[in-house]
Amino acid sequence: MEQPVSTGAKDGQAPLPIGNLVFKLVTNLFLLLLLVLLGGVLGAMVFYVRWDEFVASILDPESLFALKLTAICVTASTALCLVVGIPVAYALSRQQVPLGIVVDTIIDLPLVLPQLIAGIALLMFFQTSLGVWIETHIMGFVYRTPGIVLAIFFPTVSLAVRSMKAAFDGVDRRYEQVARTLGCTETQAFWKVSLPLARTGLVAGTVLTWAYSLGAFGSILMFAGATRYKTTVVPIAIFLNMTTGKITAGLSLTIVLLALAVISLFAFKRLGGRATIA
Amino acid sequence: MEQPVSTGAKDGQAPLPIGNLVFKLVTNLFLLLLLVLLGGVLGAMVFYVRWDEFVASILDPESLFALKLTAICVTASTALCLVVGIPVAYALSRQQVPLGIVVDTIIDLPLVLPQLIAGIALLMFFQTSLGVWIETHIMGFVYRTPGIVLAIFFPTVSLAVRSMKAAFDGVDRRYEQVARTLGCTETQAFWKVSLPLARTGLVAGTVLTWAYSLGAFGSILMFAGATRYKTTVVPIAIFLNMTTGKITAGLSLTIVLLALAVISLFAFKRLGGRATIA
Amino acid sequence: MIRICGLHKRLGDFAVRGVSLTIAEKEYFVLLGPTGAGKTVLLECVAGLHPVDSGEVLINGQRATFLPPERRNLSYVPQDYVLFPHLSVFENIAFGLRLRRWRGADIERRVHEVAKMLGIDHLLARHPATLSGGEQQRTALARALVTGPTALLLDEPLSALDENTRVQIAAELRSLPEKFGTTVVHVCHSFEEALRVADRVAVIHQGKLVQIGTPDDIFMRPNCRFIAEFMRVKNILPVFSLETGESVARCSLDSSLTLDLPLKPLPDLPALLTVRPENVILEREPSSRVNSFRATVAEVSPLGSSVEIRVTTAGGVGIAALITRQVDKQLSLRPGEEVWVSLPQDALHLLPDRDLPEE
Amino acid sequence: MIRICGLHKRLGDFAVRGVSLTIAEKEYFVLLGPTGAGKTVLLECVAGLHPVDSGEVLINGQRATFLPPERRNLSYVPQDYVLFPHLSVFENIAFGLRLRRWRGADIERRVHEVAKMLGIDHLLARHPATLSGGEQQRTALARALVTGPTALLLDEPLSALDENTRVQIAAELRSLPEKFGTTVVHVCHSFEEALRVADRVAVIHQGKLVQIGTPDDIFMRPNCRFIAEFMRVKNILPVFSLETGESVARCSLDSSLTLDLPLKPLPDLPALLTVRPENVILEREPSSRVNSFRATVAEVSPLGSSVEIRVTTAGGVGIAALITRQVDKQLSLRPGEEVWVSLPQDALHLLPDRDLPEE
Repeated sequence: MEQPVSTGAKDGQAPLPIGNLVFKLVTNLFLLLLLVLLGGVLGAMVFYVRWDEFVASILDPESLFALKLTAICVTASTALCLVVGIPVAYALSRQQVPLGIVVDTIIDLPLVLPQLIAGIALLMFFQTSLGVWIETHIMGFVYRTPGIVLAIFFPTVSLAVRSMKAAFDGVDRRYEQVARTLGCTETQAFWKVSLPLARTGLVAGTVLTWAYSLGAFGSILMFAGATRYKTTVVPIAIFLNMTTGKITAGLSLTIVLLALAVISLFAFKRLGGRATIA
Repeated sequence: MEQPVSTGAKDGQAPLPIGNLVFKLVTNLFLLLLLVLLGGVLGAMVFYVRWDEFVASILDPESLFALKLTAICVTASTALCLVVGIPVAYALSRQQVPLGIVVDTIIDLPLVLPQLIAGIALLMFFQTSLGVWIETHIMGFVYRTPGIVLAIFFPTVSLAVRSMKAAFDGVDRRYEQVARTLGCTETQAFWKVSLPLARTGLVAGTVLTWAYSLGAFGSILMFAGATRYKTTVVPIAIFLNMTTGKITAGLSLTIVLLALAVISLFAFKRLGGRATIA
Repeated sequence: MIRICGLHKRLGDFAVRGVSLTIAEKEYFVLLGPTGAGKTVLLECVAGLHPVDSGEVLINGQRATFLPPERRNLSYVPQDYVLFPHLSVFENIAFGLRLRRWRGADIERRVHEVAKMLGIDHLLARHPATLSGGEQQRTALARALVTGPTALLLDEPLSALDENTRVQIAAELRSLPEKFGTTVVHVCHSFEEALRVADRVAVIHQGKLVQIGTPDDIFMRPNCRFIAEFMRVKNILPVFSLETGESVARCSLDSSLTLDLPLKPLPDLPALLTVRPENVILEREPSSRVNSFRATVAEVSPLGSSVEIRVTTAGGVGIAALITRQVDKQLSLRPGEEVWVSLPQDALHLLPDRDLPEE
Repeated sequence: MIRICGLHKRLGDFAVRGVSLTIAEKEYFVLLGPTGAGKTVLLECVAGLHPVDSGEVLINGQRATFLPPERRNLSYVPQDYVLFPHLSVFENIAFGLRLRRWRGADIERRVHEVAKMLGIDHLLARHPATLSGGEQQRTALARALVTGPTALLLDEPLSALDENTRVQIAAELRSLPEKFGTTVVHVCHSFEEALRVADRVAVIHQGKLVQIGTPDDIFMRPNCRFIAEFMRVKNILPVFSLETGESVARCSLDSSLTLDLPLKPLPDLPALLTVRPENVILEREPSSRVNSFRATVAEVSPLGSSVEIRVTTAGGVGIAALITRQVDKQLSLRPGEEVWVSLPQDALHLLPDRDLPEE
């Protein structure tokens, strides 16, 4: 049997061993580095534009149009995400879906794919005979406002489903089971128990979905195009401004988007929201 | 006190009440609808291009260049994500970070922001005096290959951190605590216990990061530009092809990206990977 | 009355394999078994929370096998109560009444009535998160009882409570059939808990019904080795020979040790003799008791309020006795010393030597 | 030897508030307390897993307060063992030796030696996931013991085991100090478990040390109401008056009931008299015992292997007695009947009437 390890710290004032200190330092250094990189590079943007320039840029009719169009399209898309997302999230949370891994892969695909591809896929679809039929008989999408909503909805709905599924996952099934034995039908258990208990999580998910919708760019670029005063939601307007040399106007709108994203993401986290890809 | 509810099912062959059936049907109908929308619209793309056209398009020197450049840049970015992601994920998983919600918001920001903005932020940063100094004294980034790697890394590292943090979160702290009492320093506990136990999750996270890197578009477009035979990674090549009317070439590369994304996402899920924004 | 016929259900790692039993009206019925025995699955199948694989469930004579839970009129109280956190105690209790579209005044009256009977009428305005464990359990019981269910299904109702509250709630549970006129089906894994509350007990093991009977049946007259061990009968002794005498039956454990038993139908050999350690009498001097013999003390282990003494007979049979500290102090036995052991006739029980009853 | 001086530590909802105690070499020391008492936090502070808020930890006379866990040479075994799932049983046990850069042959020899002493040498090639609970616990003990630690820190080592394995492992734990020459610090919440294994017990409540002593001290001579209740002394009776006689002390519970006690220093009033229910003797006829008096049976509750009888004296003092089923059958007491109660002198204990000892 060995002797108790004598630590050379006979005065009892043992310092934290250097090795442990170094390890902590290194991991936290990387963390700090990443925060400086992300926070610094993004945060610095606020300083590239003077306040009066910023105000003037935002009050420009083109910018105002972009902001108004974005507000309308993003809100419409988010509403659509809620309508589709809540029942889908509940179904995924509460049942064993056959071929679950395939279903999950399809649902999460738009989160991993470039939005560009979502836009191309939509564009191509509306050139098939089914697509053309929908265009002529139901509603015009390509290069139109409903097309923007669809182009936002398509890559965003996955995030809505994931964050709302997390909200329902957070509600123990047994609340519903007890409600059932007390006399609830499945529908009543959903409305009286699951929905109220998941509420905060659903609100957080809506905020996240809304914030993510603001950033849709590739899909709109491809499916709705970049036509001034027609499809210029904020990201498209930024793209047009930057590529045509109107840097101040582009940066001003960028700052608006950045601020909205920061606020929404912070709110999402404060509300205890979660979104898990798994 | 009430009588036991008599159910009108006196022969004992009570059907599942209609209400419960309808509820199940509705939620699953929405699920089916979403799967058809996402799977159908994305999957249909495989049918727009004939096999011989596809092969010819891919073997075109421009496409081959794009694939090669993408392979190099995405691998470099993923490697960088691993180097930064593992220590950061470990630090976030194992310590109480002061102002945690702020740190978390900064780290997740690139996931919510349009990649466009990441690219603009990088572009603007390299026009500051610090950026110019880096350009001239360390390495040239803007409109160059290292710039592509940076433009991929910037919006991707968040996903790497999130998926790897989930991997470390899955390893109970007490494995490390026991290892410490058995004689491990913090560093040894990391290498001998945490890392081997988190391995599968880290591999899954790497696969997801790699797949997400493939899709970087907005940031490259802004920061590295769309210059033929210079910055044409696959998404940029797709964009150029589609906007210059080379639809078949664009679709062929799109199909490659789609296939890689599906395979990677499926592998991520099979490995039991997770990535949680919370 | 609840009747379960040949019920089969597999659910993950747990399974119920062909259980049949009948629970009488206003009976306090305990489903007892070790962790993983499948008793909770059985309870949840009765509640209608899972479709059964095969078999039938009858409630008050009507076939309920395919009824959804909301049509069975059975109230289910899970282990940790799952009170609705977004509702007050009052609204939790009123939940079932609102679903039944009772009028507001009637709900008010009925909730207060039940809350009063369970001693929680002062808590009605509170929210569940602010209640103690015992108060939460009483609220869950009130919520379950308020609609006058055919039966109350309780899953481990005492396991989340501290010891003092547990004793108190156990007594309250025991009085429910009488107080509310309801049948109670109570799942638990502790035989002490079962003995304290049950009219009848069914022991479940590996998804099967092993023994059913009164607490005394199970406790004193196990029907197989599993039950004997589960009930912590520490002395489960292989029988060497059995014969029926004139007024007593005689059972030999080895060539030198023969015991008298009351004259009852005897099992076939191989058989086991059981005697609970607390029924074994130890004395310093020989006495006139029946079934008395000499043995050597092998081990003395203090176990808190009692002391376990292990003795060995001349023939090598090991017997455990549980005596109080008081008796231990009087006897002050040490390993190696001699002691007189007697086994009272009515504490002896014979059973077939088998792990579980045959199918 | 481990010495803890004025240790303070707050960790979430748990806290240790100024605990000081000394654990001797090769002692089997139990930290006992209800859930949430802070005993695990205390253990983990000794192991070095959390920095302390204030106070000192000394190991073998050396100040270890700020030493990282790997320099303390204490082995920690958590409640659910946390065996390394990516390593075989052999490699789990060898883990500490490899860190100490032992040679391969020495590791081989030492691992086999320790595994043999714990009876798991046939399992060395297996992976932890394939082991039973008891085998996992033995592997965890082997891994902890193989490096010859100053002390073994066990957090609830029996709580994840089934009852039969628990008894067996408890006996093995008890033998560790002798077999391996190590000090053992064992955290648990069950006083029965503590009594079974401990040389000495420290009872922790709300982060503070309430009483420290041998199992007998704690069990028979609680120093406050909390300990008495925690040890399930059911009879905690307020004392009316106390006086010192010539050969005995006399303690009155009311004007009609006076008891004789051994002559020892008496506490000041207000005081409490405790007597464990299993030490209360009940008889049908008056006897020559001391402290014998008449009472009326109030309640008879069968509790499995024993029966609790509650009686009330003429003056209205309620006393609980715990008797075996055998004795119960002989007495066959029914509520309302008269019974003679005697309280043996050495079962009586006086303590100050306080919830907890003063600071």
